[in-house]
Amino acid sequence: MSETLLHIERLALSLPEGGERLYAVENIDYHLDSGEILCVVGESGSGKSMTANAIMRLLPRGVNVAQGRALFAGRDLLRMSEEEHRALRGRHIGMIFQEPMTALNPLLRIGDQLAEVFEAHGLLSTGERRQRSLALLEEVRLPDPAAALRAYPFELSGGQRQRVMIAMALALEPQLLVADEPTTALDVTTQAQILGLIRDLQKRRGMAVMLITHDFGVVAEVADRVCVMREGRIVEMGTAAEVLDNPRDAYTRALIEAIPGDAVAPPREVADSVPLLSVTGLDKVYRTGGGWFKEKREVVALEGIAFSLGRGETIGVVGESGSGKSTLGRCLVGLNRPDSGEIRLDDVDLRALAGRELREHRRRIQMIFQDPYASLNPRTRVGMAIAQGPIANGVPRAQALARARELLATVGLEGSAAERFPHEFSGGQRQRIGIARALALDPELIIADEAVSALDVSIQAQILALLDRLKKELSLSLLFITHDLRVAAQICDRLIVMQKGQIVEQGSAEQVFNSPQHAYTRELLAAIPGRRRPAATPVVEEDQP
Amino acid sequence: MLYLSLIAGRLGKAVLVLLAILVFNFFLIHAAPGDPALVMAGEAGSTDAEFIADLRERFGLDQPLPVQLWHYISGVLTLDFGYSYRQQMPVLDLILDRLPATLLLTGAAFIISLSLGVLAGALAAMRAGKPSGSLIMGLALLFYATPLYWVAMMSVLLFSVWLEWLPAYGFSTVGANYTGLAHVGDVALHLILPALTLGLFFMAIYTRMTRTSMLSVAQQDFVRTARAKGVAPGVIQRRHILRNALLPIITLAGLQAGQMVGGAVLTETVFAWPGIGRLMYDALMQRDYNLLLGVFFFSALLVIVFNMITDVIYRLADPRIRGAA
Amino acid sequence: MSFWHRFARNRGALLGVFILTFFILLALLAPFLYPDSPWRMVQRPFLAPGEVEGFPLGTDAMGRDVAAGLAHGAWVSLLVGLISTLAAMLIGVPLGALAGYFGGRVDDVLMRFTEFFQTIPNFALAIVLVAILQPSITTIILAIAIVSWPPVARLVRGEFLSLKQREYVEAARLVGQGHVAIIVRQILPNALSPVIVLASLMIATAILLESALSFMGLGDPDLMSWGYMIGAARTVMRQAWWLSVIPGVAILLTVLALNLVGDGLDDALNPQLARQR
Amino acid sequence: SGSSASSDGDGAQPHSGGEVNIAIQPEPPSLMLPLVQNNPVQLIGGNIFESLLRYSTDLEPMPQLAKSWEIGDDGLTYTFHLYDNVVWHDGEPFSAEDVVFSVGFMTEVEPQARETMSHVERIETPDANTVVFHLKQPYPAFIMAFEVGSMPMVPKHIYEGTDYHNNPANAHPIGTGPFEFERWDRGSVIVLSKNEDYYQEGLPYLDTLYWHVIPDAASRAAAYENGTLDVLPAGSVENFDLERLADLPGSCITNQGSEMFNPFAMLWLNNREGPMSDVRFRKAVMYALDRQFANDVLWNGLGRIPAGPFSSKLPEHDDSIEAYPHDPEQARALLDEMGYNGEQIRLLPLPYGETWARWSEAVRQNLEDAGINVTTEATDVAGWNQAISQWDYDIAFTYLYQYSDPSIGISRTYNSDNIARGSPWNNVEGYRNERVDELFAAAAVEADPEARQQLYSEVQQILHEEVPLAWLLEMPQPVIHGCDVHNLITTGIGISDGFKNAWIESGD
Ligand SMILES: Nc1ncnc2c1ncn2[C@@H]1O[C@H](COP(=O)(O)OP(=O)(O)OP(=O)(O)O)[C@@H](O)[C@H]1O
Ligand SMILES: Nc1ncnc2c1ncn2[C@@H]1O[C@H](COP(=O)(O)OP(=O)(O)OP(=O)(O)O)[C@@H](O)[C@H]1O
Ligand SMILES: [Mg+2]
Ligand SMILES: [Mg+2]
Repeated sequence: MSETLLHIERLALSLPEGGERLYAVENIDYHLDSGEILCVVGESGSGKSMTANAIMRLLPRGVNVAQGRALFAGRDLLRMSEEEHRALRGRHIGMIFQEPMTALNPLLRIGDQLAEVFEAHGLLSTGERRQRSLALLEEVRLPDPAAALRAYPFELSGGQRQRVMIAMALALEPQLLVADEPTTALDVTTQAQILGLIRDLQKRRGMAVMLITHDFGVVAEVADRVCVMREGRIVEMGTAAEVLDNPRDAYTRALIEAIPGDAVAPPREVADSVPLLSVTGLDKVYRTGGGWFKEKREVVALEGIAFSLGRGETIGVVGESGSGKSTLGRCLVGLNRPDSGEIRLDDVDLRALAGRELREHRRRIQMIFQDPYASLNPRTRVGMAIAQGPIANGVPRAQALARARELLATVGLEGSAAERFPHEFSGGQRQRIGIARALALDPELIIADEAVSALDVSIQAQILALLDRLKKELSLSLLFITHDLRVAAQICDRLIVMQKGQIVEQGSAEQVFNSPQHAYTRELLAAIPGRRRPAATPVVEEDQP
Repeated sequence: MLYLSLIAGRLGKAVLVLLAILVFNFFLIHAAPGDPALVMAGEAGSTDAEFIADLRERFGLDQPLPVQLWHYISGVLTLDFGYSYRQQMPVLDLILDRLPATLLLTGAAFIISLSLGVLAGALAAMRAGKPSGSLIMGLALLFYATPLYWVAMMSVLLFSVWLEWLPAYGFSTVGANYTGLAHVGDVALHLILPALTLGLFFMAIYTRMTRTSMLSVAQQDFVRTARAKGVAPGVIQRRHILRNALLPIITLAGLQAGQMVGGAVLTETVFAWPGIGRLMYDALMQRDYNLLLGVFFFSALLVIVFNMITDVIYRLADPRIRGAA
Repeated sequence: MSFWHRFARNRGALLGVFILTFFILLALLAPFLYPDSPWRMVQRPFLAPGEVEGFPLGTDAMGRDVAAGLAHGAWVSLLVGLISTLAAMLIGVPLGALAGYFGGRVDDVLMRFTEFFQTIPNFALAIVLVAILQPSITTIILAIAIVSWPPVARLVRGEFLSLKQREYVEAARLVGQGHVAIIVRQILPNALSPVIVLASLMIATAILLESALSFMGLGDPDLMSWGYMIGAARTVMRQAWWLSVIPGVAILLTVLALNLVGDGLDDALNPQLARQR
Repeated sequence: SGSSASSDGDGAQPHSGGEVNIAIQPEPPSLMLPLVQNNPVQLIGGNIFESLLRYSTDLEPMPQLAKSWEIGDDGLTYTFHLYDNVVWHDGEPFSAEDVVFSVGFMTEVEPQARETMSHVERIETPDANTVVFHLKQPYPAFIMAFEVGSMPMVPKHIYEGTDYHNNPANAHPIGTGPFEFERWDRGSVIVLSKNEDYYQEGLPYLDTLYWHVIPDAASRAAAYENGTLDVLPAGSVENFDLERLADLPGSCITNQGSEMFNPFAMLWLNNREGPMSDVRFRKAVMYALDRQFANDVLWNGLGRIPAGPFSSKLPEHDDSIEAYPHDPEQARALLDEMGYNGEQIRLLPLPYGETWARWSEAVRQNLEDAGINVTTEATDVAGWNQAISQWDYDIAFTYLYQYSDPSIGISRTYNSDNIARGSPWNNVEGYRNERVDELFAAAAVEADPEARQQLYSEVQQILHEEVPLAWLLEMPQPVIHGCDVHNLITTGIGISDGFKNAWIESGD
């Protein structure tokens, strides 16, 4: 089985002038055998995608091959003519891209885009192409494949699109499949299906798979061999068991340590029995369209939501994509208006307030946003971004700016950071800035909507630790929205599980994890990747703060 | 069905907008100094004040403005656009007489500019960074920056006076009395210069837009997908990039097709093209209120119609919007 | 990489800046280079460029110095271009911003209003306005501004529609910033780059529009502009081609320069290029 | 080429057939000459309509519908004998009744005719082909009143008892002229075709006239140049283009045919207000103007600089009057003397194309050189008419037809009883001088030529001294045409008299 299919030798890719480093990747050496799954892991920006792109000859403008070879079945992919390479692409090497939402042409039907693979290589007749396409869609288990052929990409969900991408990559049964984070955008249940599918096909067809991911759960689940990258270099490489259980490199160890485990935080005593926030009967229906040519569409995002949150308590809200988690958070901070229900902060009904009073109380609840890139204005200096809140609430400018520096220090950034623009920070640093901004108004409750899901594991861990510390120091309450159950397990006292706008289960974290009551909760838990690999668990447990 | 309800809805709004435009324009042009009676008297070269007063009375210009407005609007509501003071003919007849020429001219210019512009823009995008690509963009800039009437004058000089290939002006050969195909050919020959002149500026705009749009679409993920599938570069340009790049151009084109009617004033003047652009200019200069309002009404109507057509085309071109409908 | 660095790397944009600077200097120095009125009839009419010393660009149909006209005309043409564009921005940006930011009924009303101006063919509207208000530099600028703001409003509205959904805008709302602060501090700076590119194009269109108005006899009769020169030269094009070509080339170069600068700005302000990590 | 070859005696024989293409601008509002008398209508209308007389380039009356006429010795009766075989274009016979009706028609619709006919006591028609006008007192200019533009004949059988302005026949005018209305493609062309039943044997020669509507002067020039057009009436092309077009091979230019109209360019000076109310200022304006430059540069040297208010083409012109020379020094001295304090003077150009625009620029420069501060107020035609008729101007360009007699074309500009707001063609400068009023009134009805001349000479001297307005130029009316078009201009109204005698050499 182990016939070397792809051999990468001393590959170096140069970055354009003024980049953060000279080479995107340097000295990359590895091989990939038929029928094997190689997982490439590493922090963001370490050059995982670039390596894949080099093989596909899809490097962005300005990034060039500086040296090295990539031998595919003995021929150098990097130096053959464009025509020769094009003949390989799609036919012998397939690729699945990171972002399923945009990787399909919005104006062409799925069927046409699938058929194009055959057309590009001059294979089959029109009718046969159609049939093959249909068969492929069946193979990736798309519900109602015949309809899907006629659909446009926007008519499919993210998971369905990703499956179309996979079908496309597999259409000509390539010998090598390059999959660049094929599941990042998907929720756990869908992710599990897709991974299963890839592994299944790989086994059946004996193809080689290069799977790029930053999720160690995924690695644990599917990898034969693992390649760990950092800052453009390979720091460690070996079989999955070797790397995961016995990491040799310090960085690998750090990565693995940072994986949140299944372990549940010990229940804490909530001293204050009077809840800080209590929500009853919250409903929210989104009504879109209407008007001259749009049909009205209604989405029930929240229905009869009721829970309460004590002082200093952390509640996790979990549930699949679209279950209403964000809507709940947004209703609480007032970014959305619920249709009915009550939101009480101490004894004040927030929904009954208006104007000055409302603003006075609203600043007691602040929010940390999901995307550290999008939630900071690219043209506002960081210090100002933090100070804007207090200034808007009447604090003198100089004083607000001084406080902003202190807050930056609190979240572990130097005071000089205040003078810089957001793009001069890394993702983790930006998320800290977002936290500082939320703290600037001295809130009592912070709502964190997927605050760590965009970050890679090592940074995720840092932020979680920071939140934990702040929560204790400032006796904050926290509503933590996430779709990553393991993250939730790590820091939450209690969990709320949502499905289709309703709370299907709530209870202490321990209770929900260890004896889930609702079928849906069980389904969610079962879908967590890597859960069934016992070896990883001890490593993680040691690491609990 | 959907299109019908869409169009019906748009029509409802359009009627309101049109009425508002009429009222606005009514006051606008009455704000201009002078009135048709004075202009006509002025042209006659010898008149007395009494004669001018007579004229005003005959035209109903002696009545208070609101009354005149009322008469006008109630006329329009029954599709009576009144009489041209100067030409002593129903406004509707005058406009319908001239409208085909304008539609022909702007239509031809539109098609020329759109097709050539998109073609040139696509070429420029594919050759971006190469000398040929820069050459196309340079030419486009040249067309964009050269005053329209300068191009018009030069082309007349070159093609009509020096080379004698094309007629210098007019809609058809006067006195030739061609019929059938010969007539069509004759008109087509007359159409070439004005349509090219008018189209040139817009062509430059489309060229630029197509190039920008294609270059930005080329960055998108699905193009990368197509390349990964091994699709040939030409097919990628056509099927994936160009198609998506055309969407914003459709919107722009719709807006501009309407605008061309007004932009045709210059071209129609230089080439003595009997269209409504010139009619409008003359009506304005002669303060022929009814006629001017009529022309404004129809050009606004054209803009609205073009926008509606654009909407429908856009809907056909973009399944996402079709789906949303 | 700094904005200027990126801008300066674009050779076309630098050339554009160079040409523009030349014309701006010419405009500013005109009163010193040609202290006499450009309308003064100083030599025999129809002197070809270089025919008589001291008249490098020749004289026009009335024996006026073309070089003096070009210098003084630069001032008027650039002024018309800049001020009318600025005015169009002052109308279009707030309208578009309000429509995009508030959406709903406000948007509906403001967009109807905008459509309203778009349904009257804009060259026609400009002619009517200038004819009504009587031609003068002020009315011409005003008319050009009035006909050119709708695209600005549409563009700004579009930007606002998408930017107001950004998380940093929501964050600003959350910390209690008011509408004005959000519009001005949070959204506007981020919406500006396409607007600036559009503006560079609009300046060019405004110069051309002025010359077209001038051609129609609706220019400011007391001010020498390139548009005026080209319009006046038209009747004598056959006798003296240089009279229309010289100002024509000046307009062409200016428009070219503005476009180059606009493209340069576009690149330099492009967040994708700016956000290279 | 280049020389006048219209009244040709080069031996070529007229022959029938052919077509002529003529430029027309602006597009006439209608062809109903009796109702609308503006320039383009006059240009075309003379082919369709006729009056009793024509006038030679020396302004001698010639037969038209009247084959002969007599004037009583007392100067009170005018008897016209009409051709007896005249029919209207619709076939109805033309008779003396039509003449009487037409006089009534014109006095009703046209102020100038009203003025002229106010001298008439009664009209008699002894028979179908004779008309006799009895005047109240002698009015020597009366014989000049039967030019087609001022007194066209209107078909009584069509217009009697109708609302003249809304008569459907206006769209298809019926006259007695050598050409009939055939077709009008709005915005493009007006077609007239030969009147086969014309009462003068053998006339007209041409089969068809095409009047091309081309709004742009440069395009008209180009169309003439590439042979599409045969005739460019006066004003069709910019003056700057005249020389070039005239110099083309086979191209002729003539300055004849404007004698009857006698266009005369001047500057209205608003006598009521500001510095213009001071005669020294008005004189300073005269000294400041460089009229020679304007004539040479803008009018190709074809015009003539007037000494005073009367065109030198008029017999009544007083040759002893000397023109104000171009003398900026003198102008400045006068301004100093009157104490002109530099206040802004508004200059209103005539919105009739590039020549006038350039002229106003030259005048502004002249005035500024003499130390007068000028701002130009550009307007369109309507705005100009408004400003002039409401007296809202300081200095304004205009031109007026002086016609063939001072009592018709000149006195209206200076008579104080002609001061009335609302018309751009009366005494809009607001000049009042009782003596001038008296002199004009007396001269108009003075039958004795000697006495008449004396009265007119005195008027000219007074006006020359008081400068109620600034006289600019006796304007030329050059017509450019292919030399193969013969007999184009045979009378004092030029092309407006129609193409009755014109013929075209065939074989080109
Ligand atoms: N278009 C580009 N131009 C220049 N440099 C780029 C470009 N894209 C990526 N880089 C740089 O190349 C390096 C490697 O990026 P790459 O996309 O391979 O990272 P990655 O490991 O896939 O990270 P992620 O997990 O975030 O996808 C980074 O330093 C990045 O800044
Ligand atoms: N502005 C909106 N207009 C209409 N529907 C909306 C809007 N925002 C959310 N929805 C719909 O409401 C439902 C709940 O959305 P919400 O964003 O709260 O889900 P979520 O649990 O946060 O999902 P995710 O994990 O993907 O963020 C979804 O079906 C979504 O499509
Ligand atoms: Mg990547
Ligand atoms: Mg969410």
